[in-house]
Amino acid sequence: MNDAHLPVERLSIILGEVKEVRVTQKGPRRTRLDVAADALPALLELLKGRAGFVHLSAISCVDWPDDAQFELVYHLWSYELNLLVSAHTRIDRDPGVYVSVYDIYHPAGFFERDIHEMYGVFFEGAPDMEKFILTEWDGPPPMRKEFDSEGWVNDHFDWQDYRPDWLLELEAQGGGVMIPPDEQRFSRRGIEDNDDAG
Amino acid sequence: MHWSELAIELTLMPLVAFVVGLAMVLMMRKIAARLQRRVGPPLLQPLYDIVKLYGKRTQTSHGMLHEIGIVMAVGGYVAAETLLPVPGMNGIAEKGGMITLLYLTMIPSLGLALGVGQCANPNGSIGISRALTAMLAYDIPLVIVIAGVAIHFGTTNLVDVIAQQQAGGIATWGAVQMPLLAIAGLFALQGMLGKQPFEIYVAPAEIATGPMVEMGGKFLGGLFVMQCFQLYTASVLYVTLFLGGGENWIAFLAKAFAVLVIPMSIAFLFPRYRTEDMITMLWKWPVVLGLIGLAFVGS
Amino acid sequence: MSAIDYKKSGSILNPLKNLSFFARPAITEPLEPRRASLRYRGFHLNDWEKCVGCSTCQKVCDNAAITMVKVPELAEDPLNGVRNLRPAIDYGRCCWCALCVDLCPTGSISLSREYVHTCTDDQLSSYFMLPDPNGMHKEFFGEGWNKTAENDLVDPQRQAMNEMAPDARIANFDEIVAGYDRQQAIIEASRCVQCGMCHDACPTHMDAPEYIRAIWQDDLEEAVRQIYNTNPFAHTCGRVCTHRCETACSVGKRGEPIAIRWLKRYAVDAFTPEQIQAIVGTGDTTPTGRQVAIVGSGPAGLTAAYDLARLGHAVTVFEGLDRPGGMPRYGIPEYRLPYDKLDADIAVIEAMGVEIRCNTWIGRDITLDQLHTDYDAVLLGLGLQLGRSTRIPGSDHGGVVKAVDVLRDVTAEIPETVPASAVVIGGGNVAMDAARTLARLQRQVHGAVRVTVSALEDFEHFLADPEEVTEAREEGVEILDSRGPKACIVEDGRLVGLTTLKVLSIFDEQQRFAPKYDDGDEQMHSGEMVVEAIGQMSDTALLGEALTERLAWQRGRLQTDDDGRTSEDWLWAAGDMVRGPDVVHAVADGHRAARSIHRALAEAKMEERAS
Amino acid sequence: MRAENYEARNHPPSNEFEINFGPNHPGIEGNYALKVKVHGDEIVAARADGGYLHRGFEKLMEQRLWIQNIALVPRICVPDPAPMEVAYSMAVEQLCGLEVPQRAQWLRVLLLELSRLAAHLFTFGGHAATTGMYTPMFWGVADRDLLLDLFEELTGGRVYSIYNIPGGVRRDIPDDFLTRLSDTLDYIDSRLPDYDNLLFTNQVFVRRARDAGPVSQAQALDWGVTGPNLRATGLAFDVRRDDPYLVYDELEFDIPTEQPGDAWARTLVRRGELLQSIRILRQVIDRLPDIGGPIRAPIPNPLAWNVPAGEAYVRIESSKGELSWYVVSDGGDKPYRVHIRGPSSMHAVQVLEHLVTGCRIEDVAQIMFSLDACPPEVDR
Amino acid sequence: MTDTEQFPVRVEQPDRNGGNIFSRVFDELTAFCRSRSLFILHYCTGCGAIELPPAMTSRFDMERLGISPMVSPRQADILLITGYVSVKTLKRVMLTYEQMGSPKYVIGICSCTVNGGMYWQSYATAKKLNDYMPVDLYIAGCMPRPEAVITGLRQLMDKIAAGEANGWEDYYRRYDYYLGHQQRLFGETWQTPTDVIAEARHYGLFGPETLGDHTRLLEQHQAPLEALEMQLGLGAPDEVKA
Repeated sequence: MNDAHLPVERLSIILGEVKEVRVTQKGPRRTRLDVAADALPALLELLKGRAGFVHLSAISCVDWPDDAQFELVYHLWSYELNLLVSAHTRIDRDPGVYVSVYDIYHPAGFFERDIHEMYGVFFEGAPDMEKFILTEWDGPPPMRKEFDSEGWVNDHFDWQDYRPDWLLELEAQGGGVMIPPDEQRFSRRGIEDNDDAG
Repeated sequence: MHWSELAIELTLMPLVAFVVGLAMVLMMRKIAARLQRRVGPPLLQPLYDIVKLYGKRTQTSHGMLHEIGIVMAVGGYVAAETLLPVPGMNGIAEKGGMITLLYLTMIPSLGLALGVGQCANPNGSIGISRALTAMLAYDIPLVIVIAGVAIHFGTTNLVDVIAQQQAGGIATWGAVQMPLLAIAGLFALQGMLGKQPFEIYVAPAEIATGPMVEMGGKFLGGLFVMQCFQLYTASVLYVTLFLGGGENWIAFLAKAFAVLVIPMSIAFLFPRYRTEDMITMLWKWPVVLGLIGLAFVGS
Repeated sequence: MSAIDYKKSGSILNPLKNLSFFARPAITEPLEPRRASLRYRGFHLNDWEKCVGCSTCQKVCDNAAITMVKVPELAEDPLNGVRNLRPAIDYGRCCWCALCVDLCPTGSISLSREYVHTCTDDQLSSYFMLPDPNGMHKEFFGEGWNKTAENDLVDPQRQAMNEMAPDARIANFDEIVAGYDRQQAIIEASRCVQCGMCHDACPTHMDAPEYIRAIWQDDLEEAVRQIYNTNPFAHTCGRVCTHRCETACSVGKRGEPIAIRWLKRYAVDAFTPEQIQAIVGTGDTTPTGRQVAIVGSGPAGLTAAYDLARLGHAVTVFEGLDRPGGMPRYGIPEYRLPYDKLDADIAVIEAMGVEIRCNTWIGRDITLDQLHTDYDAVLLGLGLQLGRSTRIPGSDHGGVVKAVDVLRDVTAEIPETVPASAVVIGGGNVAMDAARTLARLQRQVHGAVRVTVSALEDFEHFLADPEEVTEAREEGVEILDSRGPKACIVEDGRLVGLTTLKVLSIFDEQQRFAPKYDDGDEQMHSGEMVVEAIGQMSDTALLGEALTERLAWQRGRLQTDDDGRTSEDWLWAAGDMVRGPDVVHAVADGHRAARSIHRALAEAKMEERAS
Repeated sequence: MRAENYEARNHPPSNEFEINFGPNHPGIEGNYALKVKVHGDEIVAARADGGYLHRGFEKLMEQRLWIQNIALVPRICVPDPAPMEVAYSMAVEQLCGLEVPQRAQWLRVLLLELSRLAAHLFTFGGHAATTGMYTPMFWGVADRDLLLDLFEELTGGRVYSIYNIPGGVRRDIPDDFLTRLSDTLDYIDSRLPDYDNLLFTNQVFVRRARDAGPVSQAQALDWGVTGPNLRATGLAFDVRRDDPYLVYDELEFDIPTEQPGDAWARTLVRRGELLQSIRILRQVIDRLPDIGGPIRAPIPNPLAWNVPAGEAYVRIESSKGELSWYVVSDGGDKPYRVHIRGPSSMHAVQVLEHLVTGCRIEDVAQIMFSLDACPPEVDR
Repeated sequence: MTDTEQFPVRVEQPDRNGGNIFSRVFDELTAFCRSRSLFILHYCTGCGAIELPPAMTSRFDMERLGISPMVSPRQADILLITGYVSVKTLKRVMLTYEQMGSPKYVIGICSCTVNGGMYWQSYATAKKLNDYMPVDLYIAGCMPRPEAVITGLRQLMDKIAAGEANGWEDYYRRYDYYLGHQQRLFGETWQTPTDVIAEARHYGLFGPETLGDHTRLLEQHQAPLEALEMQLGLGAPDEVKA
């Protein structure tokens, strides 16, 4: 490697060899790559082999139901260049199958397993797709956007029914609970509107 | 000695042992508290624990052997107490002697092994195998030490041993006469009590308290009682062998407690060895010391 | 402290050094709980005096731990934004994050330094607690985490409104206030905590939280839809409303209230009347065959017309002057309410199918009886177009005029000689309007402003809005407080000024109007014109004597039932003549009257069918 | 009789036991399980089993407003909560382009280092306890409690400080806080010889910890190990220095490393970090009074706060290793997606399984504690 | 199922008013000792557990009240539920609870044990602890400070000494209720190795609500107990993938 180049330049030289990758500089140490799903493993291999990106920091999955896609983000760190590269790729939500990169990065084993149980994305070639966290969960993959956690909770649990003395007293006077907590929750606004519409 | 006197003695000796043992447990916990910079339990805490455990309404037994094991564990020590002379009471010490005592102190471990084996808990099994290994480890120096003492005093009768030591004051104490053996004896004592660094068979973080893991209610209570006896036995045995026994109750108790301070203080300042390290440790230094001591004694 | 070498195997004796701890004391704390730190986040406290029940705490709590509970013994005051609701906390949910404290608009809620609460299963109701200033167990442990300037998440500053500088605005009648741009409006809308106090305080109960939120989301169509739910005079109200909502606003309890009026203005200004009409639709267009006559095309009349037209009734509005709009057009100066904006409001209303006949004086061009016979219902929506007189000596001089007349003439572009100097009697907004209008005319004609306002009230109890006073001053108007008019001085038939006396008190012990003056403190304010702006009344001559006799009156105002129906079952009245001068009240009144008329017409129809 | 923790009676006679190490086991850090197959004393197979502390944070955060999440985030890693708050706040700031005032950045460093100090004191105690020495646990937790007193004073909460919000911190330091901080640091300093005597130069402890669960540097890189565990293999990498955030580039501190990568090396690295944290805190004490200005950049009304669409990847050096947060906003008032990469998700699962296999049962707990695994961070 | 013949359970009904003076004194003594010696099960179910080490160690030293941590459920008297319990943990907690020897006490600390706490929307955690087992004492806080925990434990001690902490009896008396909630959460086929109904008969705590619809369901689904297969999943990866 030529030390005369700044890390970012060195990275761009390497990336220049790859076709169909869109590079966005997001910060002095952050680079975003967008790449097609079939080109990603090769890109990772190149980054690991040529640019010293030996550390797979994380694989994040983002669900985009409107596009019917999952976005997979591979965050790579190079201990040599002190650079973080986030490689983004998108796969179809249905059937939600992708190739494992365990052969290139062993930490992928954990993240792919996690994404599998949380999103239901299957990684072909992964050594272990068994559930880890949700071993006793038989519902849908919970992190998918269409899974309504609160709805599920309300179906499965009861809530405390408090009857403190002061409340009984107030009720006797004509007062009492006016606005239960559920009625004024900003975080649910959009969701409930949609429910009404639907 | 009249049989009724003997019967009273045989009843009283374990009873005394239990009460003193309770105080010893308390002392141990207080020493721990002191070193750990805290207050520690109230005075009657060991008693509360035992009464509570016996008062539990659920007594889950895992079968006959489970119960027999605990009875053996406690019973072994009860029998052992009658062989340990205390001021004013010799019990059947004259008839038993060191060798019998040595055997009796092994019974609890075996009983425990029986009982725990019945529980079928792998942690317990591992714990028991470790306990037996530990026994094997400390028994070698212990046997050497006891042999040394027996040779030195020319008898295995504990009453005689005490009498010989008390005859000439401190100068005739085993510890003064056989310092090396006394030191080796301390190692054996530490191992016998199963305190750190030799605490390998309870090991909560490794095998979840090993033999105790399936014990609840009176079974655990039995183990707590056993602990009282264990502390008492080990301490009094050491006092008898090396510190001249008890001239009177005050001296006796003072010595017994003082002896225990050493292992107890050490216990809270060290981690436990691995099993093989413990064996190496116990088979190396105390044995070497003991053998040298034995050589001195023999010569 | 030095590093330890990995290779060193340690010592067996070092740990024994710690036997020294036998000689060192224990560090155990006593059993009784210690006092928590000064900003500890313990159980909640709530100062019931400060709390207004706005439920902001409830909204920021996504643990859904807060329930709003009605406490009947507490007073409710919607006009000042006080509800008798108080938050109750569920400690089975709370996580003591204290966001409720940081976001409380009033600063009433805080966390205490108390942290011990235990209970058995059957006492579990004690986990649901109504915080008061005393603490959870009626013992005060001191305030812990409370509201300070550092952690206050309520932004007390509203977005600054761009206004024309005094120099730029004094010589013309251009609108002073520029209005918010998109960025400002979104930020201002984001300040809202959606408490709904504004909704409660607003005479017409506008859905302010909803349209503010829509503005924040940049969904202006939704905002306009929400606004038009309750107010077809959106352009007008967005400019000249008396904004009771802002008085009640809970953010205004400690800081500046949300600029609800300006936000409304921003939302409706974004659309042309045609677009607005498309957004709000035309309502139920099936004609009912009923006809309603409305006298007066002010806010009350036109609001009723809007509602009734959307319900399918045929509505005709009669206006005496040559342009519709009523008092907002003829009583409010153009720099506050440009005519094209008023026209926009009226255009939307007309688009609903309302017919407006201008230059039709009831009583002159057509009689009320005629309307009675021709229409199924008649609504009077008269403004207060007659000024009251001070009746002080000299007030009958031709140079002494009424403020309403001045304003009307300016709107109607009736040429008039502009006095080089003028004195305005009165301290209300009308006085300010007159003074500032005159100031503008003077500037245009004479190049210099010489207007004096003499008000009865002192500045602490001033009637006009503070910003009006400030702006008037900026424009060169001299404002004197606590001055009672004594006489208009006429010399040689020419009006030269007004003398005033220092006011000692305005009301007597019974709170009746009975001003007392200090005769020793007399001042002379020179002016070629004296404008009286001390109150208005409506011109009820059109009712005719017989009808006037039959109707009930109170203090010169027509008395109606709650819905605006008079004692005559065909006649309704709404607006200033019933409620006093205020656009938004008139709008509210218009809605009420329209509802009442619609109900009456529907009942009549039922009866017809039955018969 | 059937129970979770054991069942051997009905098994055919075999030398191999299967043991559930946890979730209810004192040798397990937190509520976590390791299923191991032992042959005699030796472990022949191991399988980590998590999810006992799963709360679905990533889902919960998608359901809550940006501001509401500040109460949620510290819960993700209970023993070391501060880095979670800071990382989340930094991510939101990146998305919004908020400039955090200098003073707030220094206060964050103060919080982070205090938290690291507390976490390490806790870890030493835990590690010692797995080897049967309980006194360091009693001391360590008690001394950590003094730090918690400082947290309480500064933030109003002992453990969950909820001190950071996007834009800065919630409160400035109280009067005389720096004096008390300095006193506490002096006290901890004065206690370090005791810890050295008791633990770090204890022959028995050294003997147990040395060679337990060794990781080579190549393995560490291969398995994605970070933090003290990586530095114990000889790679001097620290996010604070190599991917600096806050004001760490203005601070002087060393990065302690060791070569062998076993439990003893990890312990020594942590001991070194403890000293470095004290050093950093002393610099903060010196510098903080001179740094004026606000403690918080203004943020919109939290109830109506749409964070611009975008993504942010924030990395922080927590006491366990590299903590990263990936936060995606779709321009709404709630996060669109939050992914938390707890450092322990590497060394508490795959690495632990690897290290435990082949070792003896007595070292399982020690390896787990020496890796400083934090199960809630794995389960999220 | 516990084979009650294999695991005999000693039944002694405390009779506070009757009996001779010695048995009364003995009962009082037992109650007193019970209150003075409490073993807490060392099980960190949730985040509140982080405040237990301080409570147990030097600064707040629980041992001065006779409270110490214990490792296995058989040894313990107190099941301390430290905050939220995930559904996965709750299963273990139920097994643990049923294995503990009576009298046993359950303490729910933190908000989460009462009404779901801040994780009330979470699909992964149980919300109301007292749906699944009787709870003797709650300590409020998120999480409660060590002092609060200690205060709570002292109150529990008083209650035990006064013979009031009898929540565990409720589990037998209303087993159907608790089982119903467990089945709702864990599925109809949920069963534990302990034969609670038989134990209830043994303790003389069998009541009208011990049996019900849910216990009938349990009997329908009850499978003979087998050794728990260890699911290492190391041998058959293909099976796992499918």
